[in-house]
Amino acid sequence: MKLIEAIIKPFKLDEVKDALIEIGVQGMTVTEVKGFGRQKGHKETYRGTEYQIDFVPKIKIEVAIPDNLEQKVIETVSRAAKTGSIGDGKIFVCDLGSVVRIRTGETGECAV
Amino acid sequence: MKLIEAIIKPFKLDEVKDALIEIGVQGMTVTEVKGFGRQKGHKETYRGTEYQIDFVPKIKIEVAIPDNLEQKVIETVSRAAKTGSIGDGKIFVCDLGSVVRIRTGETGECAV
Amino acid sequence: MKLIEAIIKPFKLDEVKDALIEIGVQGMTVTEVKGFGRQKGHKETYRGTEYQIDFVPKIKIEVAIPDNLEQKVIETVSRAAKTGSIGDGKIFVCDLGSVVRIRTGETGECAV
Amino acid sequence: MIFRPRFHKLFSKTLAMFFLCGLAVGVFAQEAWAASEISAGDTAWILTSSALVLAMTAPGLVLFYGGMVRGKNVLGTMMHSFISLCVVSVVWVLWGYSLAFSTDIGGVIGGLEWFGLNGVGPEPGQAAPTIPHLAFMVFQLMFAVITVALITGSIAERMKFGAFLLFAVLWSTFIYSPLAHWVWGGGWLGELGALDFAGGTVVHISSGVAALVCALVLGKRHGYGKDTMAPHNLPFTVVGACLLWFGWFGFNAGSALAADGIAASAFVTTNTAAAVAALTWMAAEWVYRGKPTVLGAASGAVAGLVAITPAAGFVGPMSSILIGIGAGVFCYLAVLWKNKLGYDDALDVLAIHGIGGTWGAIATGLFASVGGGTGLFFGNPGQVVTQIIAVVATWVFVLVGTFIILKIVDGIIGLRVTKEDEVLGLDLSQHNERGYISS
Amino acid sequence: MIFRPRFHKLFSKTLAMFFLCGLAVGVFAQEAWAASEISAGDTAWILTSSALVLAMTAPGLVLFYGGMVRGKNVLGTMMHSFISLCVVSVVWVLWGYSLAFSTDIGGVIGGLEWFGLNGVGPEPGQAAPTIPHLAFMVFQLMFAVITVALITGSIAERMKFGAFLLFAVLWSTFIYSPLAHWVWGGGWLGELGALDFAGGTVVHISSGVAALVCALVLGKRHGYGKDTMAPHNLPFTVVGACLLWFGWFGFNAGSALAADGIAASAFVTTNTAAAVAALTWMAAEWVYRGKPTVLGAASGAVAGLVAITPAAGFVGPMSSILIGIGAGVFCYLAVLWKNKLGYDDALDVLAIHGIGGTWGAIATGLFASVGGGTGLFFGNPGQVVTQIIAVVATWVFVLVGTFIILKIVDGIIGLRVTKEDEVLGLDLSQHNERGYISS
Amino acid sequence: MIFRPRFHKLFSKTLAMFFLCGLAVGVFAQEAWAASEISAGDTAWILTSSALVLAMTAPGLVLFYGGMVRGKNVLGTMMHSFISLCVVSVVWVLWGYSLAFSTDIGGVIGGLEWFGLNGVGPEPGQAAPTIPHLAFMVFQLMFAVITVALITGSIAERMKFGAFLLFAVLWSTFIYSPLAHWVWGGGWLGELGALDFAGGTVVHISSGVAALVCALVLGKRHGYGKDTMAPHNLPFTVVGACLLWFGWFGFNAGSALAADGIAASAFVTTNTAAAVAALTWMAAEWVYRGKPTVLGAASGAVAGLVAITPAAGFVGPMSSILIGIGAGVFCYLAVLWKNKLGYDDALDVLAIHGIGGTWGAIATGLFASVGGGTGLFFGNPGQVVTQIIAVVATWVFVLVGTFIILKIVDGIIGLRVTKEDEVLGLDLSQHNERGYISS
Ligand SMILES: Nc1ncnc2c1ncn2[C@@H]1O[C@H](COP(=O)(O)OP(=O)(O)O)[C@@H](O)[C@H]1O
Ligand SMILES: Nc1ncnc2c1ncn2[C@@H]1O[C@H](COP(=O)(O)OP(=O)(O)O)[C@@H](O)[C@H]1O
Ligand SMILES: Nc1ncnc2c1ncn2[C@@H]1O[C@H](COP(=O)(O)OP(=O)(O)O)[C@@H](O)[C@H]1O
Repeated sequence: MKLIEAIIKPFKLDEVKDALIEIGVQGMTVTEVKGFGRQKGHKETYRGTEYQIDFVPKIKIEVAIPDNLEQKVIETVSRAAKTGSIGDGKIFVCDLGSVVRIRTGETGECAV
Repeated sequence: MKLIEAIIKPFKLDEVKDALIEIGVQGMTVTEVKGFGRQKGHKETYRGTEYQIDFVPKIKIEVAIPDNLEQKVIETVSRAAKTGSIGDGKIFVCDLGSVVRIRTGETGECAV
Repeated sequence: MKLIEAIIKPFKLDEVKDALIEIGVQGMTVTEVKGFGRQKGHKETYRGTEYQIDFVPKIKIEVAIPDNLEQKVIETVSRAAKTGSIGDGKIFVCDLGSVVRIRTGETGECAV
Repeated sequence: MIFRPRFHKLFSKTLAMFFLCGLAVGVFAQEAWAASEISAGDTAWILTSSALVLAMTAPGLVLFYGGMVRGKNVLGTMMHSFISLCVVSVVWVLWGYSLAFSTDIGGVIGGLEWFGLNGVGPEPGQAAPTIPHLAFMVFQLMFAVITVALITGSIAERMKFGAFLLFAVLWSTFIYSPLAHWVWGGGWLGELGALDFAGGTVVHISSGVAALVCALVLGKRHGYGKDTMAPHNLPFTVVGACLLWFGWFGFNAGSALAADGIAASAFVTTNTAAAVAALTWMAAEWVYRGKPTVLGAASGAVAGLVAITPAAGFVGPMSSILIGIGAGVFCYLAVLWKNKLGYDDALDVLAIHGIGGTWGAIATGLFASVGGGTGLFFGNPGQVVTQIIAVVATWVFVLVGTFIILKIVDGIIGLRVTKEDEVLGLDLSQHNERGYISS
Repeated sequence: MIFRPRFHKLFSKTLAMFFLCGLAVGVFAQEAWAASEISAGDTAWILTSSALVLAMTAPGLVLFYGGMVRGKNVLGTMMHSFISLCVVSVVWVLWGYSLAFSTDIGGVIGGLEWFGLNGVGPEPGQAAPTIPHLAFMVFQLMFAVITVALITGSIAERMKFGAFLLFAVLWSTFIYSPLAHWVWGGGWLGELGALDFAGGTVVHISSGVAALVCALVLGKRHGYGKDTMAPHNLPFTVVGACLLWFGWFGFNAGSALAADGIAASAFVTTNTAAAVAALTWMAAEWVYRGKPTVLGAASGAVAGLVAITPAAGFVGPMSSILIGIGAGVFCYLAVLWKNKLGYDDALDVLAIHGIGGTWGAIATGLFASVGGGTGLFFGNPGQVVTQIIAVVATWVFVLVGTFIILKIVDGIIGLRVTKEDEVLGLDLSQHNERGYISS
Repeated sequence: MIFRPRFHKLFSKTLAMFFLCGLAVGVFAQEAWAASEISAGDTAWILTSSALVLAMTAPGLVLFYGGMVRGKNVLGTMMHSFISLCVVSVVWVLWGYSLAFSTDIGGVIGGLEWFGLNGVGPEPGQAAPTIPHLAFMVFQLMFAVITVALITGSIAERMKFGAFLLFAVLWSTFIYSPLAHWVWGGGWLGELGALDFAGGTVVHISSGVAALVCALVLGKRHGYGKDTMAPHNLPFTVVGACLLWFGWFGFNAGSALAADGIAASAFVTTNTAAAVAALTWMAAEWVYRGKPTVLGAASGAVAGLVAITPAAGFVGPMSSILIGIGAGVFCYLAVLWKNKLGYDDALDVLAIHGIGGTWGAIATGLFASVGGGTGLFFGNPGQVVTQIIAVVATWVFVLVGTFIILKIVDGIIGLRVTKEDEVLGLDLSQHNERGYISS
């Protein structure tokens, strides 16, 4: 099994979620994060002081999937999260040793 | 070493933490996340508009452990986090290449 | 490729970020988390009730890097995040199966 | 605007109903509007004071209580105060004011001749000869409102919304109106000579004791004593305390029913007692817990305001310092007792309003020296006895009455939300809303 | 303090400018300060009321609207109300008051003889013989302010800040001042006998209709109907509603221009209508959607306050109950219509102020019975006709006038921010600031 | 209620103490309560104004300052204002009022004959013949309170709580009371003819200069100039600014000490200057930084309110526009200077109150034309000189006096928290509390 972690633009969350559901993904976990990268941040001004803010709000999606879905999920996320402008984000893929569904105790692919 | 990631119901955090301490886990990191899964979300209404909210507040716990604790930790979390109703969450296990304790520079199992 | 995950003290974020940029890291993702470990938490009092709060605010930094940078990044983070007092945090290293830059579709080392 | 059929029908039905009701009002209205000797200055002050007392409930209590609960219950808790304002406003103009202030029946209750404010007009009434009767009525309305709103601190985070609505109607009618009548409306406690300048017994003891009964009957919140139930937004609570302080000038100085020396004196004692009690509570905590807390100072200020309420126009400024010290000490101790006794009066209504009000009522019997009152230390020991009678009568009446009302509401609707709804939070389970949305 | 050269120059230039301006003021000032028969009580009440009406805009609307938008637009939205206060305050003292209240020209507008408040001094004016003319002026100023601020609910989350500033100046000058003149300044609607106690047409219909035009001309927010656009901080909105209620006593009871029985009566009808409308809206939602919402109750209260505004001093308390019920029903329906019709009046200004004001203006013609007004149900059917004329005239004038002004502003500055700026949020894109910083 | 032994003892001891104190009060009380010629209208206005000025500190400053610090210091900062209210309220009724307003000693200070408000009763005093002496006293109390609270903006995020308490007592006693005496209590500056309508020197210059000294003596916050120290909750700050504006009507128009034409005039100049200064600051920033900020507009409004304070009842509305422009420009420049000079006046008390107050005091000498004052532009150049003397005297006295007080407090308690406590935040380190709890 794989754990796919995607960093995307916040306003793309609904689109990505819907696209994943369509290809049969049944669960995911979402975190509010701040990203730093090629996309430059912005300036803020408070009472005469200027601050350069390097971190941009992003959303991190984590999805555990059976190995055979890997390519499909990557493609789907890529398509749904893409705006073509800088800061669209990244997808990272890790191996998952095992997965457990707490409620039932099921493990392995049927637990994702 | 392993990195165990558990998604649980927020009000179970204290129970899970205490259970982990009991079996000798000495540290963990906790993140507020939102989950999407079989547990359906809820409806919200604002000034005549209804919104279906699919994401449910969850807690993500990350624990780095030596390999030999893997089964014990999984069992402990499963037991402590279980309510038996839908939405109890998942446990994911990854391999950890290495671990460093920043303060001392220790690495490996003694650093977790 | 590797995914380096570092848990650090919040007020060290700027220092760590600057140090990583200096060694050529071009992106990272940051999450607000709460940590539990040897650093004891604190007491809070509300209307005559005392609460022991075990969780301390921490920052989690995630950086995807090519394998050859692993040691450098670990050293850099360790140095920049260190205060020498308890609670300085941990660094975890995972293997990354693959990386995709969403905007361009690039994969592998050139995508990090 | 396009009227779609469905709404259109509703619209025309509603309109028809209005015409009928309107005609009825037009035909039967007998609201006399005579000229009369009104003091513009006094009227300005009482209207201002009425607005100030409204601000105590909304947004004062809305913020004070709203900040003290967990985030998942913020709206439900704010709603309790807000809807108390709405419900009691209607009850009061329909029958509450009449029950409290129209012609006395046997010393215990007023009649119904002012039902629907019939006969209550812009000319001065008996109670306050220099202001419009309606101004006096609405000033009293604000007191009726806040008393019910105060109780909601004890039922926080677990009561069914519908049950609370029914409770508010019944409690206001059967507990508040009689009590107000006893003390201010020509009833037996006023006759007896009990002193209550601005509502120590009527407002604070009554809400505090009702809160105790509610806490006992409803039972503890799920997870009480185990989970962290710390306030989710103390800045709200601090701001709420500030607004309570601000509005309390209307409450106490407005109770002079004139813009005169008594009003000024009540204004000063109010401010002084609040300041002293805040410092006292803070100091007590500093000694007992090692740190002075902000919530402690805010709570102390409210306790001081409660305690000075019955005494405000009857005591001098130096006495108000002693009353403030007492409020800080006794109410802080009462909070500690609660933790030992273990009932779950979530936001400490008994400790602050019940105990603070009791202390204030008795202190009035000790320190009264001006404005027509004379207390123990000024040569009239009998006043303390009268005050104690008033306190005991109020405790007993409210204890029993509130218990009966809760049992009735429980029978009809049920008092508590389900455990799942409680864990989910009242905002979502009762109102389909969340307080804060971050993205 | 070290004066660095660069600032030093700026400083001395500014100073020099001040001397010149100051001299000019000194030489030409002809502000007469005569003694006159002022009632301290009435003056106290109108000054208090002016402060209360200010509190409706800031912080009332600031919070009410600020809480209802998404977090990334909180400051931009709060700024709309706040800057309306600043801009209209200046416009009003320079020419707005004169246009509205100085000598009538043909029934449609005042002259410019009170430009810069020339001749408006501490002695009583014609409009209110017992208070300083300046007090009347500033009370009216607060009405001019809030009317513009109310409109901003419909342009939320997408209008260019600069464009709004220009819009505020033009709209206040060319729409508000004439309207105020028509009804209160000696213009044709007042002459016709239209009743508007505190601004149902002038303030509420006008802002509501202007809001509709703004929503249509600006177009929908990006993502409207698709993205979640739920309020980011409902506690703010609830507190804002409370402050609106609090300040509305100044608005309505202050419109008696004296601290008398009419003021007290208006105070009571205001409170009653607000309470009833909150309960009605909540009940309607409970029936229609299954849950009573907190935002619904708060919205209902505001709708009730709007509807009672033109009627406040003309109707009895029982009539105010019916007006409140109507407000709750009609305004809630209007919100539902909006969702069906699909225009994006972001914070429902038309539904609450436009429809609520229209209902209130007509209801005044139905229920008026005191304070010099007589409505249909009290034997004067003609009043309803007059009220309908006033309503229609206001709708038409504001519809057309606002459209023209928007087109002018669009031509000069452009109305909408770019899509990127809208997605980023107004706080960052227009003001370089964020509302909340968590670390 | 079960009385456990331990508390029981405490309880009975406390009670015994009360009896003794109470008797003392009873025996020695000589509070005379004579009838007198009070104007209800004026009294209504001054009581209302006193409440309004309280609202400036709490919740006005509580929110204005509380929103501007980092989240970990929100409670500590709010507490500074709140506890200033408590501490100074007690100091003022015990000895502060007497030192400021009882019989003059050598032009520099009052005596102690009104210690504990002895002799200060419901009858009118000398200073204000138409209102109760106690009303005048409590109105002045609110000024003493806010002056101390204003200073806390400069010590934010790093001062020990205990040290601040001691500082507040000393500063109020040894700096504020004398200054108030000099200008309003029969002291030398009033004799000299210095004009200060509502506290430009007494309140604003004094707090601003004290803030500068505090900033210099305490030193910079850890991380200053490196870390982001942006406001954590600007909505709070905006709401705070609104409440300051609202309350300032009591501050300035209340300073007429009557509900008359002067009050109305001061009301108008106050509103106008605030509006103009907000627009000016915003415009300056727009030009200089490219974007108009919300914090800038809010800051500008406060600067305008500060600058008009000494002038409010002495100038006409057109002059108030010029005063507002000056306030916007000078105070904005002063903020920029701070950044260049590098001292850490955290929330810009000097820039806004010190510089704004100084400009206002001098501007009063330029533009005074009504209410008994005549300035340079109206033919009396001497007034400017007098004003400058008043300004310089205030600066020097406060600079030196505050420095000495800080050194004393430093010696006894120590001024600053440890670096760890500062990094952790004042909320946890000083009060064991957190402002916001998310779960
Ligand atoms: N090496 C990296 N490690 C972890 N996260 C990264 C890395 N590079 C980029 N990111 C995340 O991806 C987001 C987008 O990256 P950015 O460089 O701004 O745009 P793009 O991917 O279009 O070049 C960043 O905000 C950050 O959250
Ligand atoms: N495939 C997945 N990848 C990542 N997180 C998941 C996945 N499936 C479930 N989760 C997380 O687990 C939580 C519980 O899952 P859910 O399907 O609602 O209940 P259950 O595990 O009881 O069937 C979700 O809210 C989500 O946070
Ligand atoms: N085994 C672990 N798994 C996950 N996170 C950990 C683990 N141990 C420590 N941490 C994280 O590292 C932080 C610092 O650890 P702590 O034990 O307090 O200090 P130190 O590393 O200096 O001994 C913790 O707050 C927690 O977030």
